[in-house]
Amino acid sequence: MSAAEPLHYRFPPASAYRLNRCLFALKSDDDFRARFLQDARAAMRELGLGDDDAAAVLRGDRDTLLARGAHPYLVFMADLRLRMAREPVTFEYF
Amino acid sequence: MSAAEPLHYRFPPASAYRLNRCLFALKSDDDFRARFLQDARAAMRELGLGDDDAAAVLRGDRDTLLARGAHPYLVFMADLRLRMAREPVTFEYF
Amino acid sequence: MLVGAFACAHTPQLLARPGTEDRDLVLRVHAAFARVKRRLEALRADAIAIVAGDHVEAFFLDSVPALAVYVGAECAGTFGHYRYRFPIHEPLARAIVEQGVERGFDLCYTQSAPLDYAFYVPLHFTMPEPALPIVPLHVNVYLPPQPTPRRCFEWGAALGAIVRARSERVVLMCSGGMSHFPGTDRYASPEFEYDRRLLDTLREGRGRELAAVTGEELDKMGNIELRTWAVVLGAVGDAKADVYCYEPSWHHGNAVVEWAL
Amino acid sequence: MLVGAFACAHTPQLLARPGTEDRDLVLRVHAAFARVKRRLEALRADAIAIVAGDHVEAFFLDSVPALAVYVGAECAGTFGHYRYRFPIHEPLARAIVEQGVERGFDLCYTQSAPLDYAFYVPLHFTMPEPALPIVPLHVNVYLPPQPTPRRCFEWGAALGAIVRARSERVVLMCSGGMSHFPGTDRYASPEFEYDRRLLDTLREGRGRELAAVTGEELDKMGNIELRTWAVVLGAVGDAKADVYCYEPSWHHGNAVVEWAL
Ligand SMILES: [Fe+3]
Ligand SMILES: [Fe+3]
Repeated sequence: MSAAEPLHYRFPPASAYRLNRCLFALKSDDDFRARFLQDARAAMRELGLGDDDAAAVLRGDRDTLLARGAHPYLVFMADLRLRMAREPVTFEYF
Repeated sequence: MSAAEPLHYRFPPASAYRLNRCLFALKSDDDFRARFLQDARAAMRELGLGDDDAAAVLRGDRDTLLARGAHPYLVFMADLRLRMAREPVTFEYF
Repeated sequence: MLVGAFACAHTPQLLARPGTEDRDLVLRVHAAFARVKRRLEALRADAIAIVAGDHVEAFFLDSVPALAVYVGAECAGTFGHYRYRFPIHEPLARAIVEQGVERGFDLCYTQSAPLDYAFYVPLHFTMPEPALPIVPLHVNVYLPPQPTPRRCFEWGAALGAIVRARSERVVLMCSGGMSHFPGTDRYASPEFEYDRRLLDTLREGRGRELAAVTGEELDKMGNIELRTWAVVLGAVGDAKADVYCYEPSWHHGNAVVEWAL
Repeated sequence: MLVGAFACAHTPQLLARPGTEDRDLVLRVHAAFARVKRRLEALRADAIAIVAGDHVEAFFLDSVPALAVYVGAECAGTFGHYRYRFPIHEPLARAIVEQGVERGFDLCYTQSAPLDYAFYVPLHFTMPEPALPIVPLHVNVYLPPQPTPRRCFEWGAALGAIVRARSERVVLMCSGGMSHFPGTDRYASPEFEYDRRLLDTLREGRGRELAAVTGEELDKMGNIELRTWAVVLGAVGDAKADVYCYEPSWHHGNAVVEWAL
């Protein structure tokens, strides 16, 4: 009955809950993202991230984050929103 | 296919969302309950309660609350937790 | 492996023991719980999968799942001065949610939610020593529309099949009931006769009759929480119930039951 | 009454129109959306029931429902400088959740959750004037384990029956797809041939074949969001698809489809 492990989007393990919570907040919580841009370590402490997870978020390397159980879509969007916040992009070219 | 309306526990209408949110917070959120006991109106404003809902919560009349769409269990527990906070009860008699 | 199946009352007064309660009645329910605890030790269980109805604690109206599985690393809840913290049997929890979804059950899952008293009151009294990891399984009982008793029974049948195919020794426990009406003007007059008739049915191994009961009947009889019993009944099929106790207090029909597997 | 059925791409770049996109391609998709808008006006619809897969916006890992119904008074979402706010068709939403649960679907409901872009991107372009109330219907697509395509199809069949028995003129719209792989190293290479073959199947009215596809295949093909299409296909049965457009961008197969009811 059990399904084969999917290739791209996998069950986020419970051990990665806080890491995914942080990526989710970077994606969807404007206030958290602002605090993170001010002081990333303090923001991550708010969410109780462990040192290894915090280092992985700071480094921003996708493969490391995925290996720790991060969800690919959250990694992608957290990174996009951080980049947009750092250098605002022009939208609606046409 | 549709079920008959139950006697005791009914679907909480969307119009009562904020009212039920307030009762839920009184039941389960110790910080909110403390703020409510300090200044009930200010606490209810936090949750965006309308005047009629706020008046019903202050009055604490079950029938009025139920008529406004409050869930009976939330009314019961919000009242119990407020009473317990106002006059702490001794537990574990035996 | 499914090695045991139990139903346990979770009336918070059993734990809080306020002056409103009949001391002897409460102690008789405690004694029944102690019997469950000894049985769990004798059964050498590896995990307890506990089916309970949330009292609007883990889930508010922002998300009301009909059926949910807790697949976090651990879960916690607070009751007065008690602080509960239970490790989750993650491989079992994950197998239940994955295989349940694959079998066509529209399960919600959560990796973090406060644990309701419906879970920790029975576990307070029945957790064997050394303690076991658990898998909290939610059934919506308080926020209509709730799943039908038939659907709960079907979910239990699937759950039983999933658990039987596992190598762990798993105990299923349902929490709740029997008749009570918190928050309504029926609070002080439960339907004890309804409870007693149902217990007779269960003693005879006719638990599947509960699947045919309507949600309206459960609501009318103060037995919305019997949905959690329907899940366990789906898993145990026609097994006969051994009723450890049925203690009608002024507000609750307190039952403790084991099914002979 | 079920008066119309559509599928709409929801690629956020269609709305944001950054410099990375092919302007002519985007404008062709906009033209297809404008056609949907005119059809919705011609159909004199009373409500849009929109089936979409949340992009971990309304629901995080605290509560991951397989299937959910939004039954609040209104719902809102924000995208850049856009502020969306849609009234909910409450009687329809409530009928769907109540009758859906009664029919054995383990629906979650919510009265308050942020609205994901999968809902408001298609509505931005297709909402008729005057605007219609909506019913947001969630299908878990991004957080495994997701409901099987077969279960989505079955839910759509039940949804279609519920909607057909209503007096309102209801349009069903699914949002999503086609092939795309956000967050993976396949982002720049979707499976356009898979999409084109599926569209051929749908043109021939063989949509129920999607129910037999596995979740693993959808994941492999970048088409996890086709679960929302499976819901609408369950409702429309063997109706033939009129493909308004299929526009493969560097990251998405953008399709706009109407089913001839
Ligand atoms: Fe209870
Ligand atoms: Fe998408």
